[in-house]
Amino acid sequence: MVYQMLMNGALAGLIYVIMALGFTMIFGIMRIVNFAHGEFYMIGAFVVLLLFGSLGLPFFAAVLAGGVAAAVLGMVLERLLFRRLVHDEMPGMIMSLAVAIILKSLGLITFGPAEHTVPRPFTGTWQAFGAVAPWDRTVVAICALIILAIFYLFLKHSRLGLAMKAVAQDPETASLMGVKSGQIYRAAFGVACLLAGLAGALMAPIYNVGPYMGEMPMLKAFVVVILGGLGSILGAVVGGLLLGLSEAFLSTLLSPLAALIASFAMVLIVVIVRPNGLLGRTAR
Amino acid sequence: MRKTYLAYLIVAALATLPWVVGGRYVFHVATMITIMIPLALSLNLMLKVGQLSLAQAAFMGIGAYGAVLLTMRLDFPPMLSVFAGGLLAAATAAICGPVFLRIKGVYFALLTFAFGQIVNLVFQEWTSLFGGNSGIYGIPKLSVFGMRFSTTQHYYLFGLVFCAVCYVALRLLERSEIGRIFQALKEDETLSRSLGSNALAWRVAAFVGSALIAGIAGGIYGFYIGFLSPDAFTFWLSVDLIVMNVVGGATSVLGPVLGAIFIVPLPEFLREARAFQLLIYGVVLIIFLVLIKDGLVTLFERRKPG
Amino acid sequence: MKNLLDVRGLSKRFGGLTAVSDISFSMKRGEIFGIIGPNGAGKTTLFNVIAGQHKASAGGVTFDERDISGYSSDAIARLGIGRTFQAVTVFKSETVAENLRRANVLRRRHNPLAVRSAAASEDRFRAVASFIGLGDHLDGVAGDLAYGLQKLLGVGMAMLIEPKLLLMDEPAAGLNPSEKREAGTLIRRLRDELGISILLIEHDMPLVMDVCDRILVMSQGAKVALDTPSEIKRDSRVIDAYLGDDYDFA
Amino acid sequence: MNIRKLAVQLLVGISLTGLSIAGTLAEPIKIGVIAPLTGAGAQWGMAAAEGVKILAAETNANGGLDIGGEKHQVEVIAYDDKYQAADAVAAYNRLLNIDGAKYVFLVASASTLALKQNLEGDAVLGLTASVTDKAIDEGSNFMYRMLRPPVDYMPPFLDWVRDNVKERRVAIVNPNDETGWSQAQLTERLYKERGFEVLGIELYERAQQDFAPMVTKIQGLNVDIVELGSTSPATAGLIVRQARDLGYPGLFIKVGGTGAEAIVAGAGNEAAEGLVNVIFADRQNEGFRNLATEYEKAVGQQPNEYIVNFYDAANVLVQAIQKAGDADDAAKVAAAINDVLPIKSVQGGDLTLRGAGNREIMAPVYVGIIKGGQVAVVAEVK
Repeated sequence: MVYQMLMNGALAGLIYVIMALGFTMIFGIMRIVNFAHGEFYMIGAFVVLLLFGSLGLPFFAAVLAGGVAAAVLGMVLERLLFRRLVHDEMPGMIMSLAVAIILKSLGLITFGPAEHTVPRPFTGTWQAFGAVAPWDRTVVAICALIILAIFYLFLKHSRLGLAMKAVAQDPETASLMGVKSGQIYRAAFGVACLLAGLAGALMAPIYNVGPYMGEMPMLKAFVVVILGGLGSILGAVVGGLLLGLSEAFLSTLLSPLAALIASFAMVLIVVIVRPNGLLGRTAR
Repeated sequence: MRKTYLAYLIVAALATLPWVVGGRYVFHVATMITIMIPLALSLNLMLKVGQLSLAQAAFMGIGAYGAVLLTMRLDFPPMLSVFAGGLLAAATAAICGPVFLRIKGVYFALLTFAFGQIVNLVFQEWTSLFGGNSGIYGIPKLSVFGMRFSTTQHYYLFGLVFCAVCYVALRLLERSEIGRIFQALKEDETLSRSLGSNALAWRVAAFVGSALIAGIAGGIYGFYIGFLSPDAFTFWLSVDLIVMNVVGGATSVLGPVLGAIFIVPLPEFLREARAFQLLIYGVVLIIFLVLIKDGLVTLFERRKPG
Repeated sequence: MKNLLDVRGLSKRFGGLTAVSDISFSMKRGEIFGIIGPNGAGKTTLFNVIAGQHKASAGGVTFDERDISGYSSDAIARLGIGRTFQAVTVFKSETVAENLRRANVLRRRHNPLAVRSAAASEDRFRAVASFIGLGDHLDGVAGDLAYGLQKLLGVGMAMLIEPKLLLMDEPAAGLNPSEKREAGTLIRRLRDELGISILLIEHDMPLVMDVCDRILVMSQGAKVALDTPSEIKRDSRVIDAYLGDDYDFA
Repeated sequence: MNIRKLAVQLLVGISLTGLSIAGTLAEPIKIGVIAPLTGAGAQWGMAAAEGVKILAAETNANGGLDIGGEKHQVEVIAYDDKYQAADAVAAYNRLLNIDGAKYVFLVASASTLALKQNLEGDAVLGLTASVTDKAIDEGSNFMYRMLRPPVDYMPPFLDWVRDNVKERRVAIVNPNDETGWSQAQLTERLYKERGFEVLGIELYERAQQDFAPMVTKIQGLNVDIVELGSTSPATAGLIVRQARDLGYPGLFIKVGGTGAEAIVAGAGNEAAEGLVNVIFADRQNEGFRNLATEYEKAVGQQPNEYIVNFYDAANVLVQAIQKAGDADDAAKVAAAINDVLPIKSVQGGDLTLRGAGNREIMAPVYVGIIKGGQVAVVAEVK
């Protein structure tokens, strides 16, 4: 049972990580708490519903398209709406709420209130140490790991990635060093929405697809990011896995309610004791 | 200055409108406005000390459940319960405040968000006390000096009085020395503290005051609607309060009042739009964020220099 | 009479970095006490620890016969330690009069339950304003004032909490020579006319040597020397500490 | 300046609606529907609203409602309550005050309970789909329930299960809310009374999507029946599928709710195979198919089963109004409900009046089994 719980937790946690990464990045670079992050997840899922579910395109092509669609929309919205509010925390937060409301209602108008199901591209299960893992979730987890690796390489080795890190750490110095912040913002928002879109696209066949599907992952990303520290990439990874595992263990051993309460209690405690997150620097 | 009076005039005219038009429906919408105005003002009070609180819905809920349960379980007179509910919310704020308000900026918003979620979970899960998701029904009507609030009109009048009290109180506060202190703390806390001001104590005071207002408004809501369930006090209510402050203008006390008057009836005008209602709400919000940054109130007030 | 301020073995570490290491000194009442040292010597950190903005990693501070270690910055201010900041800190968008009024009300109603004593009269603002030479600028917006005048306003605001000790962080930085002379005069008048003891961080050597009774020299967080200005000028350790820095010991 | 324009608009808007009150003289009979038309519960709300609307349209097509020799059109006004009590009260006041409706259909429990007292005070007839036992009590004169509540259909349903299924070891799964809670207790008692072994009760959180931990726990109990209770169909689909993925081989039974098709859609044909579900409508039935066609024309999706109950209830209401001969007196109409029943449901079978205070309109309920992705009706619940 322990192995099963570990397996369940890891599979769930990896998706939290992908969601949280984009969320934390937008905050780190633009100081915007993006409440619309879950809606980009929804967009990715809807694209898969259309391309894979209805038109029968290959699954991975649909997933990529979902990510790209979310990214493009993200970049457009960044330029039109968010750019003017960079580093202005409160209006930025409110703008993201407005965008969330609009995207959600567009989803509702286009796809109706009912939840849709996407056919499953992978079926069957595999076993290890007595733990069972369904193949579809495993594929999602593998994709999440690949995305994580690419994202890591992107941050570590690409010019753009390095520039993003510089802006996140110290926007003024970065701009003195010739980093064009506008480009960085667009890229950051684009990458963040790409990640959210990919997550939604990957999860589309696993959960149901509907206009309200973004709320839960958004809430999870929120919790993860606070645990790991707003703006911290490593924190998002650690926080996501921590949340996934703690949920898996607590809801199996106690109850889902206990898991839910524990996650918010962790948030309260972390914000009070270590406002910069478990991995954040303490000095402020 | 004169323009501000114009705003007062309009607000006063709108306040009498329900009697002109008549009918329970109009009174209902008007009553909901008078319940939301104090809530929007309670958020505004926190903004005055530079803290965005997402806990206002939770305080409203504590006030509502507190008041209703005091009357239904312990036979408190309803009117007393409304204020006791407010005190309950204020007490909660006084207990959490000294810990919460050490945290500033966006982290405070996140902290109060988590607090609101937990409070709502308690309402949902502690079914023996709060009735869970099915809620509490059969709540008696409010009454004062033996007179029962039997019609919507009574609640509207009561709400109107409470709005006026809150508005005047906050306006006096803003102009008093305390307003000066809040302004100083918001602008430069380090400097203010170096001059001897106990910033934490003042912020806690603002938090307690805002919880008191939100709690009383919650009590009025509970007795007026006659039914309570946790759905009414979610994060999205706090969001609505933010929207009211943004649309009305958070820099002034009049702003949230105008914001509530604009936002609360909006769904009623958009009833036919149904699915598009949410869309229009979002678009209105963006229009204000982009085009009318300091809110409706700027149409009536000259901006301060600097 | 006992010392006004006793700093005992004070240290402050940030992570692995030691900003202040084992500093001890005492100040007598009515003393003007200077702290000098090259940039990064830990002077401002020392101020922040004394004023309660940072918690000390080790050591303690006694002020006016009371152990104030671990007190919050506002509590320390209320006990009578005022301070001015290195970068000017005033409420820039408000008038000079409003700044002074705020300073007064912040101290007087330091918390929501503080007993309301009678409001200080306008006379007091005017007295303070004219003491610091801003009597003619009461209606001017603070942020529009010349740099030097803004610094004076900062001193005026700190005066309104009626401090026994004033911590001044580089009051002369950024001032022109004549303003510097006036700053020196002001520091002396604060002590002589109002009996306020002064703890002063300053890079301007002529000013420090001129006004201070004693001087603490810091380098890399540690104490290098503590003596009268005339002795300090002769101390080879001090000259070593400043080696490489082009300070004029005239 | 905008504010002035706005104020003018507000004034004009409100006074216009005021005028419209004056204009409602002896015109069509208005029936209100207060339901979640947006948000997660919209599929129920839309089915409710359309069910009533379809009946109204049919009545009007036949020349309208005959009251004392005079023909009246039936007009249906549906308002969104977003599952919120305050919105339900607003919608109710508007229906009463502006639209002049005397009859209200209700979907959500919150709205039903919030409006309960108002209905009695205003003498407005309410027909609710809420199964909470609090909806109707001794003081209720104007509230009717339009479908069979679980306490009524569950015992015979489980009798059928006992007689037709060999598995006996049960785990009960329900959402962690008041409804799920009380349903879990009721189900546990009823199963035990019929000789089943109830090995565990699992409550999950609303909006939960990942059931792997819960399934892991259930697997440990070694059960052969998972009872899905009042779980919503979309969520039930997720549970069924995740349970099958993790290797649960046993049977699924669902004693509550509607929407077996959504379970199949969520779980997949293979995983859902054999699931035993209580159903409120027989989709193969011609009456239902006609409703579904109409609904699809209007909304573009397949309707929830509820559409039958609302259509039937609207039919009962319209018949009762006609019988009472007075559209303005809801008390008379309520009394007339007694007289018009039993009548035929659109899918055949009788609608009868029974239950709490004799104010529950009992509609046919069926046992459905999922076979090859289709819901096959195998028996009617007695």
